[in-house]
Amino acid sequence: MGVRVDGKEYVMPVDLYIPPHALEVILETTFEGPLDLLLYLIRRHNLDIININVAEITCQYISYIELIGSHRFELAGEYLVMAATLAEIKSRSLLPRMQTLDDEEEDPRVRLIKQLREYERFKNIAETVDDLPRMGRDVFSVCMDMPDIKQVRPQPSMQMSELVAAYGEVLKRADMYEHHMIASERLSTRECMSNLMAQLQEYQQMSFDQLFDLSQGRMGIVVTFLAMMELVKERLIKLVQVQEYGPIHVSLGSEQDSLNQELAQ
Amino acid sequence: MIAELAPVLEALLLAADKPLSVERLCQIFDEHDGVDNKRIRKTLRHLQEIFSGRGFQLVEVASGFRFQVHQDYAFWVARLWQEKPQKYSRALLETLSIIAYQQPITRGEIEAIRGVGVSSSIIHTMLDRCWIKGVGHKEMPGRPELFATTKEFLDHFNLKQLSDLPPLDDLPLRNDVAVAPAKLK
Amino acid sequence: MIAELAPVLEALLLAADKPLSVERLCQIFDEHDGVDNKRIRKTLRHLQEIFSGRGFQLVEVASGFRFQVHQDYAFWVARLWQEKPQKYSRALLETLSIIAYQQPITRGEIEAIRGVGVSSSIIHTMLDRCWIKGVGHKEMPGRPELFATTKEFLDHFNLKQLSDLPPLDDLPLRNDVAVAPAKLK
Repeated sequence: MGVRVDGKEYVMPVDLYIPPHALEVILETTFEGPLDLLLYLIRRHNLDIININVAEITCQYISYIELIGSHRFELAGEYLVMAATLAEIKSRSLLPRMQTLDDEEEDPRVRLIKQLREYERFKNIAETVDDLPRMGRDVFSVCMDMPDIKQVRPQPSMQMSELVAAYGEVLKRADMYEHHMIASERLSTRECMSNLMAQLQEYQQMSFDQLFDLSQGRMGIVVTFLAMMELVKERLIKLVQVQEYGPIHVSLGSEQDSLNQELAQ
Repeated sequence: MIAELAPVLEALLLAADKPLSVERLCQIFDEHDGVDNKRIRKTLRHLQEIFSGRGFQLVEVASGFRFQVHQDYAFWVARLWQEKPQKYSRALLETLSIIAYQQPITRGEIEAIRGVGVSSSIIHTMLDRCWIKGVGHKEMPGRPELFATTKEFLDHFNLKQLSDLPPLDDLPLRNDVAVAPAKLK
Repeated sequence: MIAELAPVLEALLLAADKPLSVERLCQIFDEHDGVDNKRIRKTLRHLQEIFSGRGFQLVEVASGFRFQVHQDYAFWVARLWQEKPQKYSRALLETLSIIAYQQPITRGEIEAIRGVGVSSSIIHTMLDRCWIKGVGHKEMPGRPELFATTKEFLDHFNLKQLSDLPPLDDLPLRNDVAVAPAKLK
């Protein structure tokens, strides 16, 4: 019976004594804390918690604690709690027991056994879990490569064809819209162009704003604007702005002037 | 309408780097492909039969289906790599087991069972691997975080659901006083 | 002596993250396994036949053999990583198309063409995605902002320049200045 540490066999004596030079390694690497150590001792030695030599074990636990205390304060604390619990159990066993109903609840021996039992269940199940087939050890996932030729990138969520189709729709609708406008409001770019020309011939020069008839609504304004642009493009009218952000004046363009001159001749 | 679903599902499952659920597989298809959950399930069962007895198999784990190398051949696969598969420390295995069987549970409760502190690095390792996650806080002083295991944990251990974990036995600790074992949910 | 080499090779090739050469495969085995290059080659050829016509195939590439998803099913696999195709509203598509073909253009002008208002959220969505940007102000009352498409917009559609936009020849164009597409540089 013993514990293997770094290839060396350490014997665990019945009296719980562990050679001090081995203790540090054993406590830190072999046992998962004081419960684990106690469980080990109970299993191996058929130890009875009641009959242990408390004075001796407490002395030993304290010397262990001194030894590990300098490195692992928390671990030392946990062993200290165990030593205290064991001492409490022993002291109780020496005193005559008071038989009361809630005695069992308070009994540190019952509590410790319960705790040991609970811990042992999980200590065992942890070993079982360790044996479960596990990814990377017993089970290997399969992940295949894609063929080199066709590294398909995630496609854009909008296709060019969609965009073109949308634009086609716009144009088609705009077409229908205009027919509709002609029917209902008698507005068309050409007609509007004529009206603008007529107004300018009468007044020679008008301000940009004056040429818009707000009562025609947004489409009417747009058509007026488009008509104006078309007239500018055809150099039938001129837009003049004297200063930045200043009023824009609209007058008949050079083409129209020469046309008029021709007519006059 | 897809006439042959099997090779499509094969391709999807083999290329994916994680298990795919039936629902996820179904999302791949458009309505007119004529693929529904039922047809996918049927085809997957068919695939499981086709590939049984080969070097790899189609298995169902918690988060879906995945192809994996058959355990019988893990011995050879392990030779492919120089490094030995990672061993988990007893502290990690115990902590993970306690969380798996007693979830949701706080760190303090784990420490009470183990009789020793649980190092932060162990908790972090398990969080990093997505084996556990915080699922809320216990209404008690300090509102400690409650931990539970994840689907990834089940996937990692080749399990479909928590109840597939080996049963937690009640081991008698010598002829001790009768103590009622803690109830497992 | 290994009686059945095929599943072992399958397992090895499937688990490996890179192609394995016949020599590399041979190294896995001990002498007494009775596996040599010749036997491996023969088994690999056998595997290639077995898996032909499936969703995956065993191919030989420069550095060895590997399993890969069959090209015919790459289309489906690509969908695995594809986000659920987002549907853009018709209003957004129309607005964006008008900006693309008629830029630079003001919001008012877009509204004039569409015959309905353009919601601010549409403009914001497109600005957020960096598909359009303000490029100046039109010198007219209110100095409205002029919008144009961006490089990101071109990238999104894999275009090099605006003139790569599909021509509108086959679209029902009115011979009206109002909607004639602006000349693109």
